[in-house]
Amino acid sequence: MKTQRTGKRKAPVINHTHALHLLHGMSRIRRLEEKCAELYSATKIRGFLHLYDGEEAVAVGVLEALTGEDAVVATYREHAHALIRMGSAGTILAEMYGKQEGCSRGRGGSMHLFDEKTRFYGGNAIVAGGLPIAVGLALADKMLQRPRVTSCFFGDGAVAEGEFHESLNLASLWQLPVLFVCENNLYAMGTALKYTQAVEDLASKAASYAVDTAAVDGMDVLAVENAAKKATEAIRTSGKPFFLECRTYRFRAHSMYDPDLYRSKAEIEEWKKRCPIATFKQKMIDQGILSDSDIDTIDRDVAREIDEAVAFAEACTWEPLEDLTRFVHSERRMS
Amino acid sequence: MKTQRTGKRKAPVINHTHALHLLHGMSRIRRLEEKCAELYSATKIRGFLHLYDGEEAVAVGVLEALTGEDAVVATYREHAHALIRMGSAGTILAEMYGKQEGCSRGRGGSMHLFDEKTRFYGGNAIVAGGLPIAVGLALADKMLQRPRVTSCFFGDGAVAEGEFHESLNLASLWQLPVLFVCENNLYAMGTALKYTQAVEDLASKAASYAVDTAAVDGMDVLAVENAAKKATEAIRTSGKPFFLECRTYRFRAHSMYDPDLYRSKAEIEEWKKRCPIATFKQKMIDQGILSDSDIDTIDRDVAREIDEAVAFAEACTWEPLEDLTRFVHSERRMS
Amino acid sequence: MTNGDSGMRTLTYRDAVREGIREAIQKNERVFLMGEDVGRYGGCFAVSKGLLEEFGPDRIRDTPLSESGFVGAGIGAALGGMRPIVEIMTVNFSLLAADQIINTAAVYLYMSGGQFNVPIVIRMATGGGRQLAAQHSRSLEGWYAHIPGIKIVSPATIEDARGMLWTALQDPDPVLIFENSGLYNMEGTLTTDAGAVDIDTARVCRAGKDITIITYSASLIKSLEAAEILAQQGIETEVIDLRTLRPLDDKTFLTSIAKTHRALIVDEGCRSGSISAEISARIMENVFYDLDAPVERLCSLEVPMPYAKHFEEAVLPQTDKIVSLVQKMVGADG
Amino acid sequence: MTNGDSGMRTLTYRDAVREGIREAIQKNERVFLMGEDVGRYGGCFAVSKGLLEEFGPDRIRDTPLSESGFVGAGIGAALGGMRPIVEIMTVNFSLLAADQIINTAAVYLYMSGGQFNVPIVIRMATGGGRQLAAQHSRSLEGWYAHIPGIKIVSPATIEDARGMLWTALQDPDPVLIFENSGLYNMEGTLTTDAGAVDIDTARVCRAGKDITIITYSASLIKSLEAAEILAQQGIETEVIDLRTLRPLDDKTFLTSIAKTHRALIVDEGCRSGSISAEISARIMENVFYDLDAPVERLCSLEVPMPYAKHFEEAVLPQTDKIVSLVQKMVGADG
Ligand SMILES: Cc1ncc(C[n+]2csc(CCOP(=O)(O)OP(=O)(O)O)c2C)c(N)n1
Ligand SMILES: Cc1ncc(C[n+]2csc(CCOP(=O)(O)OP(=O)(O)O)c2C)c(N)n1
Ligand SMILES: [Mg+2]
Ligand SMILES: [Mg+2]
Repeated sequence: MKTQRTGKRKAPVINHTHALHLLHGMSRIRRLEEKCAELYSATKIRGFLHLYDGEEAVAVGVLEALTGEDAVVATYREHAHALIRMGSAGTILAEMYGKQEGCSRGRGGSMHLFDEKTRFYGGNAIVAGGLPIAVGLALADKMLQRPRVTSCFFGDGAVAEGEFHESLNLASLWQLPVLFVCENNLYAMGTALKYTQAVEDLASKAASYAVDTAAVDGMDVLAVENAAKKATEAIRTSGKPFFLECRTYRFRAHSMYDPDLYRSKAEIEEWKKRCPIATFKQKMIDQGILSDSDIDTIDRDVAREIDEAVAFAEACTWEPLEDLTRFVHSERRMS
Repeated sequence: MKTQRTGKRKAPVINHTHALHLLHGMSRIRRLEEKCAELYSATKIRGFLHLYDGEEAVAVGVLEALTGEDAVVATYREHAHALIRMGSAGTILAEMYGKQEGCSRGRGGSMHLFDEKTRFYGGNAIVAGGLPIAVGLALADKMLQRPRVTSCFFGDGAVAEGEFHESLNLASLWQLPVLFVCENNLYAMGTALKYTQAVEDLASKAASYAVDTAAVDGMDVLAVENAAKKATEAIRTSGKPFFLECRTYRFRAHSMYDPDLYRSKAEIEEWKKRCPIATFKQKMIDQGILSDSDIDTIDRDVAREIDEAVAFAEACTWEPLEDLTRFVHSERRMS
Repeated sequence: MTNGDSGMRTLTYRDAVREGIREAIQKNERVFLMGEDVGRYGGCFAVSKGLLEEFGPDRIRDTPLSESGFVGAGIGAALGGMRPIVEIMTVNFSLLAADQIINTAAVYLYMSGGQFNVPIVIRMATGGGRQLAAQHSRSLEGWYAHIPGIKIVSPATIEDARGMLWTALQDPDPVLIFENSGLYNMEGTLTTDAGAVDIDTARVCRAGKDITIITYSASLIKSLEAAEILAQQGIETEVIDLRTLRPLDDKTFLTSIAKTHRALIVDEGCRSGSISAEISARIMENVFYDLDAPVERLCSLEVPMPYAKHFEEAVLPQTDKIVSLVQKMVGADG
Repeated sequence: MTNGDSGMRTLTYRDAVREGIREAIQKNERVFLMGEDVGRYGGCFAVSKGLLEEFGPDRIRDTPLSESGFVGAGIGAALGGMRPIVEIMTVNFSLLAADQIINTAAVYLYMSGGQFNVPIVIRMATGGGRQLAAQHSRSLEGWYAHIPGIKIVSPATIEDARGMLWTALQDPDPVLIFENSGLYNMEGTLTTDAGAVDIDTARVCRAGKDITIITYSASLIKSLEAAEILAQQGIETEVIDLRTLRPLDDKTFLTSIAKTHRALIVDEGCRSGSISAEISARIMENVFYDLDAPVERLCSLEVPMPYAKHFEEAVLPQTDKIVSLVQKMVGADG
């Protein structure tokens, strides 16, 4: 049972296309979240809204290591994962509008984005509730001998829940191909990690379940991608679970209800200096891999994509009331 | 965060009185359990009955390290703990008879023995359900600045439950004086430890909660007493929790319903050779600390005690039906 | 029933449940059983005895004590295309998995706008009467029936114990099967070709014109005993086995009451907020003007279950109480 | 009510709950508040804002996300002589602690033959209406009311939000307080000396002779609005706030129905198996012959809560639905 520390490893040089691709992914997420915040203030989006600003490198880096056959189980802070996985922002925004063209037919909202086609199992608003589900998805793959990985994202706060303990033990005991991705942004709502964990080194916990583990700088997309690829390769060869801790930070409040008074402005500013998008841009330019015009193009494309998505959501329609009770139960019997 | 391995340590020589005392305690337990089995076949005792034969050294050794001020939280396999703590077998047997003079007024039965006077918090039939309770009792002591230890007994099976994880983290995070005693008898009902835990070394799990830990030979009463005293001293000085794994074995089936087909007769026989009572007797005789007549006296005393307890239980009475709803709620308001 | 003819055989409720499981595993390679002690121990009620030897540890899967974890894993496996039968030893321990059952299994299909159905079957023992005291004696099947998105069934007969499982496995959505532990030793006969049964309708088990007893599970047995006794006194009781608690088949009992004009509900759940209350309310709402007397309920007393035998017997509905209550009700004129 | 006189002041339901907590902590050194984000964050609904600064981290104790663990720890602390107020953010997450609440807190006193009472107060937010979808919108207070051994209260007014806590803390046994999250911003007036209130009785909030509406929590506000509208149409509605869901104060609503002969129950819980069913059943059992029309229920539709606003509004009981249902019922002649 080994522990890698890949955070410090110097990022490998990458080619132009891949650099564009990663930056594009992170920029799309940032733009989507900015738009969501706007639309929330405009009361187009309601309910809870949890934004991902600052954590983009985690979703982009990890999902880069998955195939279309693999599965994704995420939390209520899942716009980024949904966007990267599903490709289009339109049905995601339509969902937050509550329209029937939304990716969950308007029944789920921001916290419950789903997509069967891309095996995106959503959007779970019960902290740690997704972990046992991921274990079960991987169990099905193992029993049906499908060579797939199930990725499961959760926060540092989830680690204290009993379901974390039960799920890691089950996945290891039964040797199931689950990639546990802990998005450690140091806070569970307003409660800092030091107030929730007797042992703050989360990666080290995997040891007591005999699960291989790695901790990575979650602000460095290349480091995350690299660690995730190593992890998924390990899972694909061993069939065993892997625990990947991504050390990151959320730039915004926990949700739109959060006055964000439990952490200092200075701390937030410090972390913003490590913005995964800005630092990656800079690094790629310094290394001559990307040019200013590349970046302008990306920004333009992304702005257009999100504007079109908003236009799409606006144009979508409200499901008629008579359909309210559809999908409490399935409409077809089982084959 | 240190791990002692005290199982192998050579038992210290002890004096005659103490040897008598320990042997007496273990013998009383054995005799009580034998009697319970008899009474169950005679249908005097009903419901579930979980006996402790083989594990006597654990209850006797650990409880030896507690003061009258300390608290005990146990499981459904708690006759031994209740007997040692409460002193008399009469109200325990009366409880199993379902009589109103029973230590739980006949409302609890074998799995729910309670005694306020000796801070015996029972008798919990939900596996791992007692751990959070113990954490809370210790929290109250800490907040009220009472120098007490709360001991919490649970089995190897309980370690897989989420409540184990949540409780160890809370106790360590808040630095609470809890002695977690894992009675590792290698089986949870019919499921061997290797089928329930990815990591079978239970003591090692305490590390991921920064809880000090020790593993001890649970068949050796002196080793257990010794380890428990070290643990309680550590708790009393540091105020922090301690995890003590006692490696033991149950000689009988899980309960009276269990055909006991999941383990080999040979394995059971092997363990019976390590009977905590027989081995201790032999050791004390070899070391010239106890004589055959000491042992005869103990056996006679114990036989008499349990016979008197049965007579007491037989003589006890049935609570009238009109009292059935008493104690659903308290009869007095709070002061 | 006689057991003379070759088409019939005698077996216990326990055997019937086991047969249902065995057949399901044989018929569909995606079906498997998972739970605490289902394998090497043979099931805490010996329901799965022998199945591990027959099907191996993958399909008869022993789990650690992790109710929330393995129920959630069952949900995930169902989402992944398997047909898990998850056994929770008893309903009492299902409270540790309540979040997965209620916050996940019951809502997944709806939250995902119809994309992800959860074809899981969760079996658990329920009920009191065995002197197991407060933490091991609850009857919460009627309580779970409050939750939209799940189906609740409760077999009271050998036939249903044998046949409900397969139908539940055909259901695309979560089905909870509650087996009253007091019934496992009950013997009965079954045709050799007995198979799946519907889980949508209640059944009139005994016809009568004077009063309708609406019940299910272990209380059905007591109600039929009572009906027998009452018949000797000239009181003709119609007895209905609900079979499924969610969704409730109102039609069957409403039709019966339109005929008998009186109804008694017998339910092992604690009285307040039990399924019997829902049934009474529906009768009120639908056939109020047909009633000759108020609907009555016989439920468990509202106490944590005591250990002492005489106390526990007093808590649970019993045949003699049913008899005297019916006598009183039929005496009362509308 | 006017706010003119010096003895009255205006505050929100949220402020009232906070005042109750502050007073309890000041009055009894054994009282403390524990839960997720109650301290540094100030409470997920800002109920405990400022209390950490006032009382420090021991008595305003932030917990990890471990619902079962810290609810159990609250039970243990209560057994150890403290008077914990345990906050579970919302009833939805209480399902993770259901085992500790139901299998431990509710039964400890009875199982121990009266030796160990558990003076714990568990507060949680409940209810829908904020577009939080299926996992964050349940109203399960009526569902918990099925469990013997616990008391369930649900303040609907500023006065009760302020005064129920202290009374609950005086209770030697577990009390669950359900605060509908839609009420936190509600403003109202309170006398400066407002304090503890009883938690044993229901209250007639508005007198009327034509029909009785039995309700509680957020539905009380809607029911009173409806009564106002109905009054303009000459229909006099008596409105009863149950306040406590377990044990139910039957007397108050039975007495009212003996006068009005008609009853409507308004409840945010999903219809089947809701507390409204229990109330309907008790009315049937006690005042059947006083009824001029069947008792009706207005509850939430039986679906997991949808996110879309127009859907969610259709799921929940609304003022206009109450009005039209009452019109229909009063129109109907007995
Ligand atoms: C079981 C449960 N308890 C409490 C909540 C309320 N809640 C929502 S998010 C959150 C904090 C979770 O923090 P973390 O796991 O670190 O994820 P992050 O929000 O930081 O991404 C809490 C307490 C919940 N949704 N589920
Ligand atoms: C939460 C819960 N799940 C299941 C059970 C049924 N059960 C009772 S004892 C037991 C085995 C517990 O094994 P262990 O913790 O090792 O204690 P031991 O019986 O070996 O002393 C099980 C599964 C229970 N009582 N509680
Ligand atoms: Mg976090
Ligand atoms: Mg064991």
